[in-house]
Amino acid sequence: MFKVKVYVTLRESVLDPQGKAVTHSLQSLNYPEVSDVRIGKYMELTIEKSERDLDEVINEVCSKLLANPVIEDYRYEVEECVPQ
Amino acid sequence: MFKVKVYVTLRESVLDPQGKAVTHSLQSLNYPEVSDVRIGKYMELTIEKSERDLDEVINEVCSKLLANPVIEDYRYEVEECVPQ
Amino acid sequence: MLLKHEPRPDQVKSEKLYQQMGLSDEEFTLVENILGRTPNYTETGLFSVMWSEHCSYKNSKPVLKKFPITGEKVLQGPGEGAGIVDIGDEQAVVFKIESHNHPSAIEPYQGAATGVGGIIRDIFSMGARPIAILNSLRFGELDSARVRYLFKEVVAGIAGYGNCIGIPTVGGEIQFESSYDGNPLVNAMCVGLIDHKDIKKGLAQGVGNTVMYVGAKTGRDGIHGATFASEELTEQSDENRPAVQVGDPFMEKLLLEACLELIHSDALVGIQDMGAAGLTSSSAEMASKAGMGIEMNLDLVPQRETGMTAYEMMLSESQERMLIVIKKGREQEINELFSKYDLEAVAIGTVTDDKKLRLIHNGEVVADVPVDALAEDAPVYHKPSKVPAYFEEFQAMEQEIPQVSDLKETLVKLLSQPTIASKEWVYQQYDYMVRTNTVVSPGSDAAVVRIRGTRKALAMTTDCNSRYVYLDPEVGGKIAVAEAARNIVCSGAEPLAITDNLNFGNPEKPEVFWQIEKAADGISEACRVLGTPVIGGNVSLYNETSGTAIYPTPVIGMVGLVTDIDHITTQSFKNNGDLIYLVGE
Amino acid sequence: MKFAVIVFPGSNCDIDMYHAIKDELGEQVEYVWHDTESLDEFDGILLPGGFSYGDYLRTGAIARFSKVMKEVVKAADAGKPILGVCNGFQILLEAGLLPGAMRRNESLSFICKPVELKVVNNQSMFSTAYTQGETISIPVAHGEGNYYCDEETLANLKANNQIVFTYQDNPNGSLEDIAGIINERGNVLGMMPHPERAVDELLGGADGLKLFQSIVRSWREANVVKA
Ligand SMILES: Nc1ncnc2c1ncn2[C@@H]1O[C@H](COP(=O)(O)OP(=O)(O)O)[C@@H](O)[C@H]1O
Repeated sequence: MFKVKVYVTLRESVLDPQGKAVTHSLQSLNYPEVSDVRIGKYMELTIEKSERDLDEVINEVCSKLLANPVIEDYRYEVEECVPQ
Repeated sequence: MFKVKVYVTLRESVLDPQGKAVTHSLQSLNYPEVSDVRIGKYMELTIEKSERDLDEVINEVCSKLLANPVIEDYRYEVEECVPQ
Repeated sequence: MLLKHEPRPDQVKSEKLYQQMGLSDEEFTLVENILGRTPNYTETGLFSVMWSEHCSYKNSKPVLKKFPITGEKVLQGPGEGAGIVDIGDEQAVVFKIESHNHPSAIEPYQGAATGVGGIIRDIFSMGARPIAILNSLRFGELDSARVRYLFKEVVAGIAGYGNCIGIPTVGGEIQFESSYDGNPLVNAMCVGLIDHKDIKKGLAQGVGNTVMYVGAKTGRDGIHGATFASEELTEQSDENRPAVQVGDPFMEKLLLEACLELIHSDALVGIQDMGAAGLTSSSAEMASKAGMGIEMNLDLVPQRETGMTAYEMMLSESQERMLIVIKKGREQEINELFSKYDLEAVAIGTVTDDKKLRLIHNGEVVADVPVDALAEDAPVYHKPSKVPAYFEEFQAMEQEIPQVSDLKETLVKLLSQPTIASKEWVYQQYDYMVRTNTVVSPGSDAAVVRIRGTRKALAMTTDCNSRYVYLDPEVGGKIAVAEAARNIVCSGAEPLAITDNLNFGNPEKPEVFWQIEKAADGISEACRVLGTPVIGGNVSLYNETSGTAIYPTPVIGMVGLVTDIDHITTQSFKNNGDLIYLVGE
Repeated sequence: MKFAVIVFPGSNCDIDMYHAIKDELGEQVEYVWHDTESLDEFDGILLPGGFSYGDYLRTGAIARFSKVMKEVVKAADAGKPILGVCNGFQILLEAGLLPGAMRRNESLSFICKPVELKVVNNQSMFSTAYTQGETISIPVAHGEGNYYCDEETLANLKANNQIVFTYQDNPNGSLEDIAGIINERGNVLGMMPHPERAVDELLGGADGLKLFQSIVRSWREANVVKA
């Protein structure tokens, strides 16, 4: 069994309305040192061992569904879990 | 200048309707090996050096605004950036 | 995994564990007498929730008795999920209001969202198609950051749920007043439409019939927090912390469509929402109302978390679940119906004729109690009542008529009060148009929703001026009903009936109980005079922060019938040169 | 002309779309469930608004994998008119039938109100009943209508006259005030405002009706030519 952590972020060139709003409100909450916030998604997938290649599965799943390639990038990390 | 990565996740026992819907959809898309998906937030903060203690600032910002302590947990990582 | 050591019956008694569940010493003794033995931990839990004010109305029953509840057009008064009123042509309107005050104070977005979800289930569990949502909100003054946060999140939560499920949020009201600082009020009302022949009740009839569970899986969300503090145990305490309920409007949309299809199946015997006290109240009430019993195998209950105890499953308030009773042998067909909507229907029990609620878990009987004891036999309290000092003081005061020197300045000042100012910021976040029947949108008096395929329409509103109620609960109660009726009439409709939400402080304080009684007197009289019976409602007591009660807030939800859409009128001035009349005193 | 209204789990403007076609436009229309395997019998396909799959993950992301979407793509390739409104637009973007992507509204809040649109292309099969540059009032109701595409795509949209409607007073922050676009071939329209909610004066206006009339008109013309 694998625990896969997937990070989905908006492309650099895409304006992030939510990040902008959060930055703004942090500054008005008196945290002027926070100069920028970008908001993305963090997903934890539990994937069982199968015949398919793990990286292939993850890449397919990410590019088909978890991220929208028009505006988002993704990366991931894999941890193998030993069942108890 | 610091780059801070914040991970916000739903608490274990809190229902994650998004994760559930995504799991379901992946299974019907013929990825039966993906047995569970939990969806959280991933944020990248740019924080300038200031007189305040960095960890204190991050913890305040996270617990006040970035995460909802009633249903979410957060953790973070700090990277120092050398300005070019 | 460590097994949990649930306290033994003698420990529940000797360590008074029932107190943390909310039962008093007298109530526990009463339970012992009814059972003829000491209840075990799970059984104590069943009684504690069923005998809570929320489920039993033990403190408010004597007050609710005052309300006129009958009328020529009333097809269903208080006692079911929602009341029903005839509107002709074999059609009827179904409506009810419900509070979600305390959950919203803790987690405003989810608290408000699940409040909306809950009231919608009350409507479609009667077999009705929900056609509109309204709300009534109270917050402290907006100069506090916490209040602004609550306000913003509550509105977002109502929008989030209602918009997603696709029922228009067509009206409501908001008041800002410092007595609500720590205790906001979030009341949601839902209105539905039904054909007489489709009216369904929560009855578990027919020995041997199958009890099925549909909708979301059961988790540990919403279980009464206090009980955990007293639990003996284990390495998993942390995992066992009660969790805030999170709404899943998508799941509820599927559940709604599936249930409305189910209503037309002759396999269906009874249906009820798992709302407050979840599986416990739905099973006990359905059995009790039908004069039957229910046996359930909890191992079959769909569970979201591992290692749940019987106690946890029975007390969970996970959202988006329904309990249905169907004719024996028709399970397959019901399964197919639900699977079309990606939902599972699971047979978890059967109807019995012994009038008992019997629960099996891991092959053992873990509870065996009379259903009527749970659903009917909660003690009723006649709380002492006392005229508050403030009231006598105010009554003794001279009348004072404020002098207005600068009309324009006063008008501008009034209009800039958040309570009076435009609420566009709020209702723009609600999809008030979906289903394309909203003839009068938020921003006028009552909202008006047409009934497609007829010339008819329904007008609806929520109202209460809690300051008036505070100053004189009886007069204030009348004013609330009268204001609602004026709103309905001004939109071109005739008032039909009301639903009410009695939001008050701690009823154990005689002054608060006096407010409740007097407000109910006022509401009752106004309803008699106007011919608008009370067809259902909700009671929310203990709304206090650090010992101070909120203003007494009996919110009135009223629905009226427009017999011809040509009669609909709106608030705005129409043409240059039209005459303006002032009607009334 | 016979229309299909596709119903995804979580669609909620399907009924509005259905009644607009049946009661106000007076054409044939049927609900079509998301797992339907053929749309051959339909002349026009309508993807209604709502919250398919709860809008979970991203709007339209899960719905675009529904079985019926293969058929929608086939219908698009066959040149049938396809209209996606609100969530329908979002699904068309996710499915790649239209270019670009949706972000959350700039205000981060859901917004429901009538807005004014400018008809910037009245040559499309969805807009011939309007006059060029006409201002019409159509309601919006969405939380994610902030349209985005990269510069190259935008240049293409403009060069091919693919922008059909723009906002007069942008409610969501969309790029270049874009409210609705068509594909290059011109038979797929996606728009955030809800024309099906603007077909009856009783409910506040009927400016949306002409959009549906345009579709029927162009379909009739094509069929008359064929016949
Ligand atoms: N303030 C009230 N006025 C009139 N009826 C009420 C009031 N409060 C509760 N009721 C009625 O008492 C009945 C019992 O409520 P219950 O079944 O416990 O509903 P719920 O679980 O939705 O609160 C309901 O039919 C409800 O309409």
